[in-house]
Amino acid sequence: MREASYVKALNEALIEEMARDESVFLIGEDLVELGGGSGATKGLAERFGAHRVRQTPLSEAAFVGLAVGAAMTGLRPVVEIMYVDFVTVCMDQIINQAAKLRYMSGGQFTIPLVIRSQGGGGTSEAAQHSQSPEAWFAHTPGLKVVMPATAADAKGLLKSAIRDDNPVVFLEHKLLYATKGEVPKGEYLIPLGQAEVKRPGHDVTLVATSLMVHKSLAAAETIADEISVEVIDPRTLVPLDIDCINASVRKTGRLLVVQEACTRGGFGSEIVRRVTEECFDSLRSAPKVLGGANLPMPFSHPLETACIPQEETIIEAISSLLAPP
Amino acid sequence: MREASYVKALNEALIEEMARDESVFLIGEDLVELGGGSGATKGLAERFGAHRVRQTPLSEAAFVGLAVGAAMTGLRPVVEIMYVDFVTVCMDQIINQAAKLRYMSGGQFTIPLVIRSQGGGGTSEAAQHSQSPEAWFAHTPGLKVVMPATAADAKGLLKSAIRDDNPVVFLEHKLLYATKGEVPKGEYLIPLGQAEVKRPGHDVTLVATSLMVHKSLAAAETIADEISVEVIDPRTLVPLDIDCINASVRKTGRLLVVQEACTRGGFGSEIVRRVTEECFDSLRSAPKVLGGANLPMPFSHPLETACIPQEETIIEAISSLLAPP
Amino acid sequence: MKIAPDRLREMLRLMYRIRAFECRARQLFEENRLRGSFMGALHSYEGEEAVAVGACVALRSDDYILSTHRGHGHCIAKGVDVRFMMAELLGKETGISKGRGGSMHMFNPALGLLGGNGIVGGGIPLALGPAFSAQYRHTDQVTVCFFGDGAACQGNFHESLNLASVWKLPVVYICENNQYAVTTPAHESIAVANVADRAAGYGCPGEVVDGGDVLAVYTAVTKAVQRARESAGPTLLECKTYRYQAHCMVIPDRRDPEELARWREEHDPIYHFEQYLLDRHIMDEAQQSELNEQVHETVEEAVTFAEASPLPNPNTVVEHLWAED
Amino acid sequence: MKIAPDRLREMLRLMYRIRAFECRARQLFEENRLRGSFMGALHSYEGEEAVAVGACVALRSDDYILSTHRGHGHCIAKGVDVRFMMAELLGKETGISKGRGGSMHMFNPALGLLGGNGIVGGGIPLALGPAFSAQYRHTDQVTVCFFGDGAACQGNFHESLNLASVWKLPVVYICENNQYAVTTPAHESIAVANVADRAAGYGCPGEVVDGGDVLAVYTAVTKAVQRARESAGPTLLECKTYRYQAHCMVIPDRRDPEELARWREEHDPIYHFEQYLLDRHIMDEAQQSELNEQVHETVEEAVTFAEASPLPNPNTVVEHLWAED
Ligand SMILES: Cc1ncc(C[n+]2csc(CCOP(=O)(O)OP(=O)(O)O)c2C)c(N)n1
Ligand SMILES: Cc1ncc(C[n+]2csc(CCOP(=O)(O)OP(=O)(O)O)c2C)c(N)n1
Ligand SMILES: [Mg+2]
Ligand SMILES: [Mg+2]
Repeated sequence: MREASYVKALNEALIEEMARDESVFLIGEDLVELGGGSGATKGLAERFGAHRVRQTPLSEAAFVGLAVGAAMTGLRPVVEIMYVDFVTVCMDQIINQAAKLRYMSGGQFTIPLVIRSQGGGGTSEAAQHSQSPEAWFAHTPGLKVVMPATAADAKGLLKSAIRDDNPVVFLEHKLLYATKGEVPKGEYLIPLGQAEVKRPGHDVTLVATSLMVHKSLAAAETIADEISVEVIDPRTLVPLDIDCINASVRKTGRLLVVQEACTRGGFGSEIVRRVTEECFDSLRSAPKVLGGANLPMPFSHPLETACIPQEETIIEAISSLLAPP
Repeated sequence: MREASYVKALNEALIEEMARDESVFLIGEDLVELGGGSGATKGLAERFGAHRVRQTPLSEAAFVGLAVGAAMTGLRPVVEIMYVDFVTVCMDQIINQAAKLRYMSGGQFTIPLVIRSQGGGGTSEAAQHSQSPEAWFAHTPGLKVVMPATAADAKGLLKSAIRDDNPVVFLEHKLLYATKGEVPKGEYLIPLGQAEVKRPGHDVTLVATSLMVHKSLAAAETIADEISVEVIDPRTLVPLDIDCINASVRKTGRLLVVQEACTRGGFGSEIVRRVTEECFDSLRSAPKVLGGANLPMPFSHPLETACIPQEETIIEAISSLLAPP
Repeated sequence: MKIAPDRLREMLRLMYRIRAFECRARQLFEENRLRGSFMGALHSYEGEEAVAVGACVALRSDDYILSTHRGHGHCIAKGVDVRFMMAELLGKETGISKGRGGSMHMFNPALGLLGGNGIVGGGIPLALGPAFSAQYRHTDQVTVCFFGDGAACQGNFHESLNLASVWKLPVVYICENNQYAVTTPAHESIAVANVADRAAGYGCPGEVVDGGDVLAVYTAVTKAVQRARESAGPTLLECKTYRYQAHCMVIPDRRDPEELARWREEHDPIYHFEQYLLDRHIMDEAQQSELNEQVHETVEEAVTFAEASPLPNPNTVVEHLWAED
Repeated sequence: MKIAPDRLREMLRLMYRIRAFECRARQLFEENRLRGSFMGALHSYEGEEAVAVGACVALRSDDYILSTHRGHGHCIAKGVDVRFMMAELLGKETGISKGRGGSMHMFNPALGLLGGNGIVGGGIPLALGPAFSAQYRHTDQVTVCFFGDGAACQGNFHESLNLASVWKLPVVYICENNQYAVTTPAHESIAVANVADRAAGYGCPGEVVDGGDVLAVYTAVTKAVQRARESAGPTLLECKTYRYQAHCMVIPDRRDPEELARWREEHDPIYHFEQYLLDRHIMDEAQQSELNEQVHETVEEAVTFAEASPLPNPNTVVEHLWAED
């Protein structure tokens, strides 16, 4: 074990999987010199050759389509969409093709495809560069959805995603790339569908994803003397490790979901639905979602800050769960 | 009042609004001779001239983009996307442009735009012609989302949508076009954001959308002797008339949401989240969503039937809410 | 181009088979409709047989094709057993896609059939995938992508032709210009006389071909395939053709009856080719009758097989979604 | 083409203003970055001034433009007050988009500025809207749509050029080919030598223009605008140009320094035009200095204004989403 950044962990996962399996190739914009939007693919063209690191024209529909078709014929493409906001120009290839081809063919094809992208706000890049649309993908049968919050998870989950025989949407967060953590060297796999209790606790179950895991952990730490918060990161939304969440809620009786995506219709609502249905009798107060504002992300920093859950608003939300009605 | 079909009601709404306001025009594929995918625009080119009923090349991104830009400069476009499944090829124009332009411009532009389309399954058209993706739009701040279930609602809501100064996604259901109901002649407006209690009851609150309203009403009727079901159609998902739903749940203590969209991450989860948070103490059993299977829609009729809530499965779901645990 | 007599007769057999299959499928659709049982949408390939046959006979069985919503002809020409196609149309478990896909979604990996598509133009970017895959794996397989005049107006046409050209991918794009997209004439949709003229904008060869002349198609495709196998990049062929039936089974045909009659009388691809073979004594009338009978037998057998086959068990509906299943 | 001296000097002033604005914005970005305060992404237009100025000076103030992510030059050339632009960059309430938009999202309805775009190519289909709107309302307003060489690889380029041509919309498409999309050279992205050559595929005029020569741009755009005003349809102009800075402020520039030096020395649009005006005695050196000073004053005033302006109040964050607000 040694410290590594989230982006380095991604890079390592790519290197290991490309070395392990010749059918893995990378495709996307500016992958070579720039290393893609985050730097995750840096050095890979030198290492594995330009034929395995395919820098494309600015044509997402074409190269995502290419990846889907390549997966149908036995390759294992790892696509990068520079920002997940741009997925709107290649939705068809993901929603109507990648997600459905196996089922529509009666199981005759497998689509071992990973679509990596970065989401999230906090960098004043405004409404078209700050979205968190994981709920769209989670609502599309046939796609797996992964959202790593730590460097180690980034590595372990990306390796598993690449080995998975199904299309996986792998959503990174732009403010996580530089964050560091312990990352196991070499072979390290985290199965898709396995949540992690990032902090144990007994008063409140807090389920958080991506960057919100860190803000939630900070909030939990700050109020640790008053309230004991169990922080769970599902890590993958599809498949969802609902058992882990349910077990915690049965213990605490309280649920808060913290997500950066706007609250209305976000994946938090789905977690609330599942937990409410499956743990109704254990609930001591109403489950709650603290999510982003129901607004396009504004540019100006104070406005943007107001749209994203922050440590203080998370603490408030936790407290409100325990407040007498 | 007289009987008219849902598609006729839509046609009437278009005629009235086009006659009322010269800035209203229609744009989409095969609008003239065919009357669009459903026949809703039939006869309008003859009536208002080809310049107001614009039949396009098969280029959704271009003509939806055109409509957004036209709305920015004062026109009131009503776009038809033949099936809502095809929205994947013009998502950018809806999600990143129409929904966000007003906010990003600091309120300098209004986007009075209606995007009509048809969703839903039940016609053996398989996975790319049967989707119900309303949750995507409801999760996109800046869009209103309307789903009429009856002919009268279709007319009253479409007229309001056309007069609304915001982008409205207006989702019809392919199995509703031929259904008939009483439709007021002439001026008839239903405000966006107003639910309707389609059947009063006191044991269970059942919230249903689109075609599911009818299946739910049938189910409610069938079990009327044993269980009194209040059926509510929100009619618009954004804005959502949560007050109407909450009032009912406070009375019945039980909530079932029935939607055709696949259950995972559907709008039903959002309704459950709201109701659970706002009516927790009134709930006598766990709220439940009965939705479509988490599958691409299969082609074969028995498989398709198994994927969509039916009267029997709705009755089961209602009963399960009242069953002793 | 010298073609062996066997092969020529085989081409005629395939054309007969397509026509017979389509006629019979229409009949079944009508019968089922009267019985109230859905078969979804059915897009007849009658009149366009020379395109699929001319193209597919120029391919090896390990070459790939991407088909369309009007895809039965492509499947038959690529060698698919019509029993499984007919069973699919009837939604049977023995269908080519196990009843999950239906008319628009037929697949056969062993024959390189990578599927039809319900999204117009959906196959255009997918086709880059097998082409890339062949290049990546250093095989000399070629991919043929069929699409319509309507599809030529989709943005992914542009992205894909360009990318294929820049990367010299072994793909042949075949536009089946049957003059209409549903009710919209190509000349109201396409700003230039020939889709093929656009090849110049992608630095690849483009050619207009008489889509009613199977030998012309065969010759043009053979040349394009040769070019692709030699790593010289893509070709865009535009086959001018005409469909004999309405856009699909549920849409009324309002095209000029004289126009249709003219195509049928002057350009029928089957009649034209029959005469050619008879005139040159490659086939005599006895052989012709035999061919005809065999084909009808094959198709009748398919109907018998399909009708005798079981419908899928609804309990198996979730099968074939995930690769782990 | 005969152009009045005043107008020529005005063109130089605008070019100076763009360059001065961009330099100052970069400085501010650097200062802010060191202070840890985000300004989002900043894409400099330095080196490309002749394109925006040559194009916008050929327009009336009621003509429309669609800008890009690299849009400051377009805004200034269309007549926007740089104070509001600078305030926007600093995220201030007085900003042109009230701090909601930022660098990529500047709008001004009165000047026909319909916005930049964070989605590459996002403006291409939008531009059809104002063009259609002018045609519909029987005004003779023209729309100019700027986009890059990267954007030319997006599918909506194809859809939009085709639709504009079929409907003879009054729109001028101007490709600012600055040779790169982030780090990807245009010749690795675009299968032909000139984007303008693709006009032939849409039956409209296409022309390569020296984007470093403001008069060449002005002349070409004037002609295209004339054509559009006369209802003769669209034109595609490709202005060959070069950006002096890295793609944006956070991305390292690894282009060949000699290549950059060559463009700067041999093709600088401002130097080139200064010499032209001096040589022809349209401007003397005193006038030149005065112009220069005025421009710097204007830009400094803008900085003062922006810095003195208040940040938006987070409590107002929801304002400007809905038209009813
Ligand atoms: C993206 C998309 N838009 C619209 C449709 C509806 N639709 C189905 S077939 C068709 C016409 C296709 O025309 P063309 O490509 O010429 O093929 P043809 O039917 O003539 O063989 C349309 C508009 C669709 N399936 N997909
Ligand atoms: C659809 C989309 N894909 C990718 C990006 C990321 N991106 C922003 S600018 C850019 C390059 C644009 O190149 P070009 O169109 O030539 O404009 P330039 O930056 O050279 O002015 C890219 C890839 C984006 N914003 N939108
Ligand atoms: Mg056609
Ligand atoms: Mg560029």
